[in-house]
Amino acid sequence: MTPLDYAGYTMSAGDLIPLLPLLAVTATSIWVMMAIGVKRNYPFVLGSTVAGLLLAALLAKRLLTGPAPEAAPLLTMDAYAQFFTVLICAAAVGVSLLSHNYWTEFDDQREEFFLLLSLATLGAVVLAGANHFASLLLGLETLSMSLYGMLAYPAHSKRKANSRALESAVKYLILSAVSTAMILFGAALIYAETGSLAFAGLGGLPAGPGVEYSVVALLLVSAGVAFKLSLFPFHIWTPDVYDGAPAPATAYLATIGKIAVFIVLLRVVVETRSLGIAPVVIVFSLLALLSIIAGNLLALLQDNIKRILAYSSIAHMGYLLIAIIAAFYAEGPISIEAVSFYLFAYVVMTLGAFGVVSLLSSDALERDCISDYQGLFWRRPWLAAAFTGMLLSLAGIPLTAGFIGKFYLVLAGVESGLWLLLAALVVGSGIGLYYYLRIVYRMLLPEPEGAPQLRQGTAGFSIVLVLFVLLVLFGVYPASLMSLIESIAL
Amino acid sequence: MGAIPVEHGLILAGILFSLGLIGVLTRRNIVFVLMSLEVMLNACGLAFIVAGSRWEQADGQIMFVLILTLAAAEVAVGLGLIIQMYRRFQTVDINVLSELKG
Amino acid sequence: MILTLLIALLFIGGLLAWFSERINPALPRWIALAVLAIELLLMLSLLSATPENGWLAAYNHAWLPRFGISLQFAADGFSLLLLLLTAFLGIVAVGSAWSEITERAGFFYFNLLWTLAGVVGIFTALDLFLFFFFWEVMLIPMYFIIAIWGHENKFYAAKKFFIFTQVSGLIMLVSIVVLAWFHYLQFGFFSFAYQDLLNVGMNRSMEMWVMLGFFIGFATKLPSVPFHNWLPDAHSQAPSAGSIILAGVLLKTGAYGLVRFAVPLFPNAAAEFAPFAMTLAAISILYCAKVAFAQSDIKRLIAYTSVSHMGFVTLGVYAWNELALQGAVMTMLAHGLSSAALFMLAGALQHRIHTRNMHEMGGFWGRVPRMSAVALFFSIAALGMPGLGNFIGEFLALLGAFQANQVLTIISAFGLIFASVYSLWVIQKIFHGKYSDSAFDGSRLLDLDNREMAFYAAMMAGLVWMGVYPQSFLDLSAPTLQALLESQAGAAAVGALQP
Amino acid sequence: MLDLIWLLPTFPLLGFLILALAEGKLAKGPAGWIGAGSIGLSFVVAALVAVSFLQSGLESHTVPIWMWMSVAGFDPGINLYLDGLSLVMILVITGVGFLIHVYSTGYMADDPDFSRFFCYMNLFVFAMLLLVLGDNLLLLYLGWEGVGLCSYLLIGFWYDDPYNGYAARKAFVVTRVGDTAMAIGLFLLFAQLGTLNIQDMLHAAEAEWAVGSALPAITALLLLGGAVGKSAQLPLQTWLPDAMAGPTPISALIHAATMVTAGVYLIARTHTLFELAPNVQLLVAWVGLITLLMAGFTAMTQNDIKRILAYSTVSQIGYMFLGLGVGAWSGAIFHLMTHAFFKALLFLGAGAVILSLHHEQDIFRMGAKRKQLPVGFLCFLIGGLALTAFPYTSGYFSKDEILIAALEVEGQGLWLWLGGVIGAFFTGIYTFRLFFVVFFGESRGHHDAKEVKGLNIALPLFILMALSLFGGWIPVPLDAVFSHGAEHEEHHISAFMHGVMIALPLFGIAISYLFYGSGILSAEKLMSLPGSRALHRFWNSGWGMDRLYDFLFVNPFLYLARVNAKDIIDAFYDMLAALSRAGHLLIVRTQTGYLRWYVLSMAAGLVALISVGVLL
Amino acid sequence: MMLLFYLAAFVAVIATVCVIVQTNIVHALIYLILSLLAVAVIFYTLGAPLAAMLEAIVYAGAIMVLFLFVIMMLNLGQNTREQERAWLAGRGWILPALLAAVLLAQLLYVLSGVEGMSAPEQVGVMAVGARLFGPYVLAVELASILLLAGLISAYHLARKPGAEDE
Repeated sequence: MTPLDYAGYTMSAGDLIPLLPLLAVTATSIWVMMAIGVKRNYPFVLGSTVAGLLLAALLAKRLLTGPAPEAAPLLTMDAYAQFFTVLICAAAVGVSLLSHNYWTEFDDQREEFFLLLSLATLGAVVLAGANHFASLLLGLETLSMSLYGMLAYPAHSKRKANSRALESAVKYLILSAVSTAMILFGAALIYAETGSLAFAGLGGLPAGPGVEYSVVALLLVSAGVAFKLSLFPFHIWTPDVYDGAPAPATAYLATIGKIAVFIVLLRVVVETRSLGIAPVVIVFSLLALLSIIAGNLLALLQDNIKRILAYSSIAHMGYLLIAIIAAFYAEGPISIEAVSFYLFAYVVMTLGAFGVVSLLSSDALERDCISDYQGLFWRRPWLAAAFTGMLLSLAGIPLTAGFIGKFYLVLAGVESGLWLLLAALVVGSGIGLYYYLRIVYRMLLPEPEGAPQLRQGTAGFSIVLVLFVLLVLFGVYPASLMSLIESIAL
Repeated sequence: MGAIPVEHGLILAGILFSLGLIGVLTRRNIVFVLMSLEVMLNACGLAFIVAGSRWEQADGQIMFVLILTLAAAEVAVGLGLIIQMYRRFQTVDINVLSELKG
Repeated sequence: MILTLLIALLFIGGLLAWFSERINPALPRWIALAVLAIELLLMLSLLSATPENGWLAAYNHAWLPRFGISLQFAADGFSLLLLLLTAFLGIVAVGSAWSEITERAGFFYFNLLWTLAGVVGIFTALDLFLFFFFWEVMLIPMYFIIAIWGHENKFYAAKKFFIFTQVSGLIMLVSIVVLAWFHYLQFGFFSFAYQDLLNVGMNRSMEMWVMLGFFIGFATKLPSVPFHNWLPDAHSQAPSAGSIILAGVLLKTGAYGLVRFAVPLFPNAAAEFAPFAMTLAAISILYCAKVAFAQSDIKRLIAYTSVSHMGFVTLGVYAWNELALQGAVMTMLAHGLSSAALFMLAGALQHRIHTRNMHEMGGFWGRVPRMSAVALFFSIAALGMPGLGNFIGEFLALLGAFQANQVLTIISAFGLIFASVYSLWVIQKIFHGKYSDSAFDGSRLLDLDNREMAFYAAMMAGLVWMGVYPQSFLDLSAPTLQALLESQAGAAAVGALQP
Repeated sequence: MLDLIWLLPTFPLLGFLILALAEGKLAKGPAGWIGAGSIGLSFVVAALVAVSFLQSGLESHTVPIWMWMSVAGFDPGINLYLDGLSLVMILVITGVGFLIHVYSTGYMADDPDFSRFFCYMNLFVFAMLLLVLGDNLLLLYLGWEGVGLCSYLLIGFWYDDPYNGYAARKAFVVTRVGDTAMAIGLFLLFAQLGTLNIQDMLHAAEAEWAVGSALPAITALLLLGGAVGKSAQLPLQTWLPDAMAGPTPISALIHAATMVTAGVYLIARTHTLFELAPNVQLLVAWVGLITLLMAGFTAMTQNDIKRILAYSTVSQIGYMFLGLGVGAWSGAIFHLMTHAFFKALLFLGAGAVILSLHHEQDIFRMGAKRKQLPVGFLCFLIGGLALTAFPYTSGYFSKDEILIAALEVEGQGLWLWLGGVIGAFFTGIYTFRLFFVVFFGESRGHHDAKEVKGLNIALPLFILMALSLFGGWIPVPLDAVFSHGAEHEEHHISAFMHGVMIALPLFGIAISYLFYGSGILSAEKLMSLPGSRALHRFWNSGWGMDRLYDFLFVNPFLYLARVNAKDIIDAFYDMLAALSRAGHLLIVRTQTGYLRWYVLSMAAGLVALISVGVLL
Repeated sequence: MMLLFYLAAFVAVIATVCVIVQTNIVHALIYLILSLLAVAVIFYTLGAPLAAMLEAIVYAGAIMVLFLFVIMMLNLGQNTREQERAWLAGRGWILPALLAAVLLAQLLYVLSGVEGMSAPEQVGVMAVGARLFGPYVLAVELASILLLAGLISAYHLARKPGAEDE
């Protein structure tokens, strides 16, 4: 085998078609950067970002139903990837519009936030199509690199909250780098064994008894991924980072930052289904179990909404992992559909929840204490209703997409007979109700005397309402989404 | 040229990785922490080179190049954050960043 | 079609009630009343319907074809009885809230109607997914009712209510999914339809586990010892309209589930489990009657008696013969009325004197004779006085249960004694003895007005009707129960043939 | 004419409904008229029915009113069944009931809750009539519980006093214990025989069950449980003396004449069952015997005029049970009837006395009242004689019949007879103790006592006096009912035995006279004998039964209720919540905020992961 | 070549140990550069000359200079030695070191089981370049984006507070 084997590799224009959404996001980034370079115009930058990302989403939507593209060396932009590209781009649009309100009073440059946001989105889209450790690395790090900037974005102004943003970014940077190193080391070990860096090459790992090497290699990668997904015991950064970061950045990290990794994970799992290295599956089950319990317990008596949501996201990642584990066992597509649907629902409800927080917050004043929401039901009924909807969806109550998602998870778990994990799901949901209801209850209380005026933001508010509508729509009539998801299953 | 057993290269990478981890774990000075991270990333690069050399492929080196890119970007952002932190707290003690907890 | 109309009307009516508050604060209650009256009329119109395949009305439309889930509604006589109870008690609840709920009335009636929509859905859904959907849907508005308009400890109560029912509901969801999954394995396609799932065969231990999942879901709602602890708190803290709906209607959904699903879907496991369920029933009856006696909070007391009475339902259901089932159904109906009335009375008392502590009451007979007489009536109804509905229910349940398990029936029958102990204790504590208003503002202790009396009179009439001519109710539920028994017998026979 | 039986319960029901719906707003005049009138009308109907029944040849007659329910072969109807037994009962109920109602219009005239009183009374008569007319055990049970309810309501009629409420609840709960046994009996009967229709059930039982087999014994025992509860027999007799807390007409109507004899009626009604279970039947006799003796002892030690009468009622019902137990079905029912006359008379007389003495009930605060209260004196004289079975008074005939029948029982007959005779001796003592203490000797208070005026009080008393004296001559048409039971030929007992039976009560009266009438013997001296005080206390407390029950049942229940008021199961869920909270507090400490700790946790996680992975 | 490998490996390990225990940050940086250069030598011995060069130029050169700039900028010179020493004095390092040792032991245990030899052949610049701009061409583009993201972040974060660039 000579090193020049692939020298004849060519890329035709046709090969670029599946990459169009990616290119659109890139173009958006470049366009925004240039726009900033020419003249700082906040509305224009915002508008450009939204328009560009929307375009990317529409392109991906268009490609979703098209013919399946051939697998490219680094990216597989199949229907699965396109579906999540739509989701990621749409969510990024949502975050952009939600953050509009947040930055209106910011006393420093606001435009770069959107540049970073579109770059991060680019990383996420790469992850959606990643089929290779190189693209995984690049996507992951593009996403993280932009997120560092977003998390620490308000670190400049002299306000108090900013040291928190800084702390959040530093913590995320260091820990994320450690986890990246773990992934890379594991990947290197896998490469040393199989000679391939593509996920498909994982099949070359020796399986069967006495496979410590494979197990360790895979577990190193898993640990890194578990960090990105904030699974127990790699969850510990989550609340601090969520808490300190500006709400829009948190929203971004909590939604796109999470699901992008999950998308890859699912792809890897599907590629390696036949691998069947039992210890890895067991470790995953353990991670899921502990995440569900720990996440819910940690959130139990929290008074900070961002932290509550952070902890609850730990638990939700545990729930999602159930479907991933189910995918290891089961032949059918249900577990993949379950993950897809739940990810969709997760984006909607998490974005909605953080959206409400962002909407009420600014860089000067983060409204993240539970007491800030007292009486919200009577002051801003629609916003409160939407927030309640999001929380109930997170709790998995019907009429919301979260319920259908949970139903899918249960179905996947039952299909594979994961009784213990299902029990954890039940117990975890029980504990979870407590803190979700606490927030809801606070909103129902009479409003406090002399409460400060709440901020208004039409764009963000409309996004929250759109999310609420989606939440209920796909909670009541999810058939269309279900069939779409069925068609994209790997 | 004598061939070197793969395990030796990997073991070296493992040792460097662990040393880097110890550095991240024990140092309070954030600059040291960042340096230790570089050690860890470098160890990963080494592992890729070792693996690439086993298969006589360029992919290992390509991964190394990518890691290099990553490390550079990481350091740039990390140092940027350190500068901000130093401005705000006048120290590089990582423990001052413990306002967020609970 | 009429069934979807019933549900849609409640949902839309709820929204209307909410929004109408801006026009006029008095409008929501009128809207709620009108909607419920229309509901009642629509349901009554079903009485004259001719059954097709045993269903008085049915509706089926695809919902989630991926999993064979459809919007399948159907009502037979058994459902209809409970639907009528729902609408009737809905009206009673509106009446109870009429002057009690003044703040945020629009949202209150919204929640009330949505809760009832969920209940109507439960009583008519024939697709298990749909059933579960409604099962959970009714929780949220009920949570709001308790959490917003409840009393001093409302958050605790609302939370407890929600968590208990939700967790047990999730367990049930798992069971439903397992059942559907087994259907998929055996027949190659997904279905959540009741008729399809009836044909699913499972091995013994799996059937038992899945059945237990259902049982826990229903036993929590029913509630049965040891899953009953949410009830006293929820009841004591809820506004009286909430308590009425809770005790009168929501508890019945658990019983309905037992009859419709928990036993027929798992004939063998249910038969095997019956002694345990009946033991739990007997414990519920006696234990909660005893705990009830020790309460000083009147609403807590009534709540515990509810658990005790619902024990007869469990007993009847698991005895699984026509007598016992009819007894269970009659108990559901009669208890629906009597407990609703008692909660309404307790609410009326609390509304007047702002206390639920019986130790602060006494000698009210002289002050409020009407209320006293009404309370006496419903207390003796609750203790199972022949001639009133509760007696028919409990007697039939025991009579039937006796044929299934004599020992447990005899033990349960002692509940009749305990019932008399606490019922008379309440009357004694509140209405007898010397009057003293040291603990409250005595001037507010007014007798029932004519509007209130109208509601009580209606409930009294209902109980007397059930007591002296229960046949009109029995006839309605008989075809359903007989069909269930027959299918059960058939399934058990098939099951017996399998190794 | 017979088809008009449905009118019998209808009138009281209408009366009840009118009075209830009027909510006490009716003036006393109309309320009294409605209350008493409805029973009067019922009595008229009953009389007409009786005439036509007797003319129609004593054939039993069923009047279906409507089907109650029909479930899986269980189809009790609201059907009224008339035969000799129920005829006697309805006559007693409406007749005595009417008299007592009339009396009550006078007795209760000053009560503010006059209308409520009649409301309950009418409901009671309605329920009692259903009890005796029901053709199936479920309808009987309906009446059974209904009368219990009314008893409860009327005992606690004066609700201001918590003691009354206590007594009422006690009465209800204790009888409910028996009722529950009876209900279980009904379950068993239905399960075994497939019907609760009394006649069908009895025929089926006769056909299917062998004499002396277990099933009839168990069912009979369970029914007996119901009967002893309602009829205040051992071991459930404790409620009746306390039941005297109610207004006196209630004591007369419910707790003497009608309701408490329902147990006797039940056993008589289902006598076939008892005949199938001879051991149980014998047990009935012994229960009656022991009860009558125990109550006799207690009655001798009571000072409250109504409590003496109450114990005497318990004792007399004991005779009826004895009669039932020895197969003297007609005798028992006959005694039931005569007892209704003279006991109602005694109670109403006592009521008149009490009313005259401003609600004084302690006999030792009366004395020498025969001049001031001549009517009361007459009442007690006649009633007392009938009660002690003075020859040719009503009580004489009925008690005679029972005792003679007892003597004929093989084996234990003599003992039963002897016990009954001794009981009669006690009856003489306590009845005339009351009589002498109240009406003779020195006046010990209430010197200004004045007879209560009013025809509505006096007339019922005189009628009852007549009935008490001559009631023994009334023929009861019971042969048809019990014809297939044990046939009783003409009784042949020795003159000596007969003499004893007549003499002992008289002897009792004489002793009573020696102690209380003449003062020749002194009760105080008797009390000074060693141990007699303790004995007195023991008897006075009704043989300590209340204490025993408190100790065995009531206190443990109260204790359990008190310690578990918070519901121990709740503690389990609280513990879960506390566990979650503790878990949170424990685990939240890991969120230290220190970055190095976070890295450490990651490293530890990695090590743990690899350890688990490698070890597995 | 083998000897060179083991020698370089030894140097790399020793130098790295020095990095993590140094109290003088500038010395530590020098040791780090030494370690990186040793690794570069190892790369060369493993037949990766391009990687070796990049390691020396970019890593040991450019990136470390960046560190140096920051150290100078923050004036973290000799005067922080005492502080560093104090920070290292506590027992805080025992547990982490133990943990890392366990991890190392695990890695050693697992890695020692690998069989195979690194190829003596060189994979030269040509081969790497061809591959990089062949199938990995997207990776190159993405790497540029990654650098852009790092650039923007760093640019935004490193500015003086409130500094206006216009």
